[in-house]
Amino acid sequence: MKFSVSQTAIDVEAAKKRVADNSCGALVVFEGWIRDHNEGQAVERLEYEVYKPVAEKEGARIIDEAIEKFQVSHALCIHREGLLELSEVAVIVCVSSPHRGEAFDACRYIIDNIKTRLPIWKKEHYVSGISEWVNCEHCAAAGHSHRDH
Amino acid sequence: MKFSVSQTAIDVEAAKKRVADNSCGALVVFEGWIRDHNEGQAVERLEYEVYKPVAEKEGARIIDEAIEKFQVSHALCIHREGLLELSEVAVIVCVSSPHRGEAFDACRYIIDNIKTRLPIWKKEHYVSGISEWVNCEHCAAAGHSHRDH
Amino acid sequence: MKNKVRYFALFREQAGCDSEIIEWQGGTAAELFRMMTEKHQDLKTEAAALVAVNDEMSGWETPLDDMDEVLFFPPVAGG
Amino acid sequence: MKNKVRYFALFREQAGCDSEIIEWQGGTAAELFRMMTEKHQDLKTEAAALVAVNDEMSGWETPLDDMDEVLFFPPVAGG
Repeated sequence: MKFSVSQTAIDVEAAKKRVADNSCGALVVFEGWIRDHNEGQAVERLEYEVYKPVAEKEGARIIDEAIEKFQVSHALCIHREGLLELSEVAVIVCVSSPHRGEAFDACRYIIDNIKTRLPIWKKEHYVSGISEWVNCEHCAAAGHSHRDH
Repeated sequence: MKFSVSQTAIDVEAAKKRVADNSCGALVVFEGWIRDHNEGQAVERLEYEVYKPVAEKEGARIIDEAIEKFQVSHALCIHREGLLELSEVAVIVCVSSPHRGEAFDACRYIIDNIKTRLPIWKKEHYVSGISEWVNCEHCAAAGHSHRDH
Repeated sequence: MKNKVRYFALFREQAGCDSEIIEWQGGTAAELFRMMTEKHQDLKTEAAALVAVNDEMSGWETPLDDMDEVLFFPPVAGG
Repeated sequence: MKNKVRYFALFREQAGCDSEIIEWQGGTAAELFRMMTEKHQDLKTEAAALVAVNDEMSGWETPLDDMDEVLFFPPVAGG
């Protein structure tokens, strides 16, 4: 599966092997890590809620779009769900292609769209004890001052 | 060392650990692999010649430029020298930062400049028995039809 | 007509339930959501909210059919 | 004046040697290279060639000093 949701730690090496190809000269990997702060608050851990039936379909669609648009050889994305601790990998995107320009463009296209189109929600648990649903990408799109993660 | 030259296989996991940071939400990794073909010729293996005294100095400079220009947290690059077999990792760039946009931009800046500014030369050994020094990046810069690798 | 409505993440907390069956005169997903914000005081319209119908992404202005399952997604934040 | 000249990769093969000591009237790196192409029939000017002096990247039009070590780099191809 080009896009999948995982309840356990993402095996980055296994993911890279799935896009390996002797005809490819370039691999670009994006890993999203759980940061220890957001919007000025100290983060303790994080929880992802994923609505899989739609996320899986739409995730596969995004990857097909990237392959078609940038003509890369292979691409995949794995997203975690459930409770994650600091510095865990929340999401990984791997793209391989003969040349590097397309691999960079496709990798960025995939992560940008994964973050804005899939039914995935992030609840941050702060050191202060408070927890909060996060939706910064959209604040950003609406012109607020939050930056992309 | 932010830029180093390695005579043995690059340990990608160890490289990633060196840029890991709890304050970073994004890791972008570029790996350059030895392709099985170039300019229509079947490649058997590849040889990198590196003039280290200048490559190391100029490589560190490129990484400092990227950190400064894109304000990323950590960046490094390791380049192989000597004889490499198909599908081996020839070069790796790792960049971590709080947000992903800068990490993508810095990673690309580094690999683009590593390929054009460092005294590193690639000799391809073809299945046909012929071997040849490769300089496609510059052909591309000069407007020829070769594409970036 | 009848529609099953499902709420996710923030919307689930605001509505105070996972899902419910609504009998109404019919209309678009936007109209149904507006009706639900009247029913559930805490449920708030969000510009970046998304809607899916029968597990396919859809548009707020698409008219719903009887028995469609309507999924209300608050602003997403993957990655 | 005297300069040590070093050749790399393709240039080393074309010049048929790693390095040599040149005694000449002095000038820029470009002038020295041109002189070397006359000495070594197979050594060819390359638009994308680079030059370093005493292990620092330099420019073709920078005047050389006596005893500078001049490194001629054919078009590079890292990565």
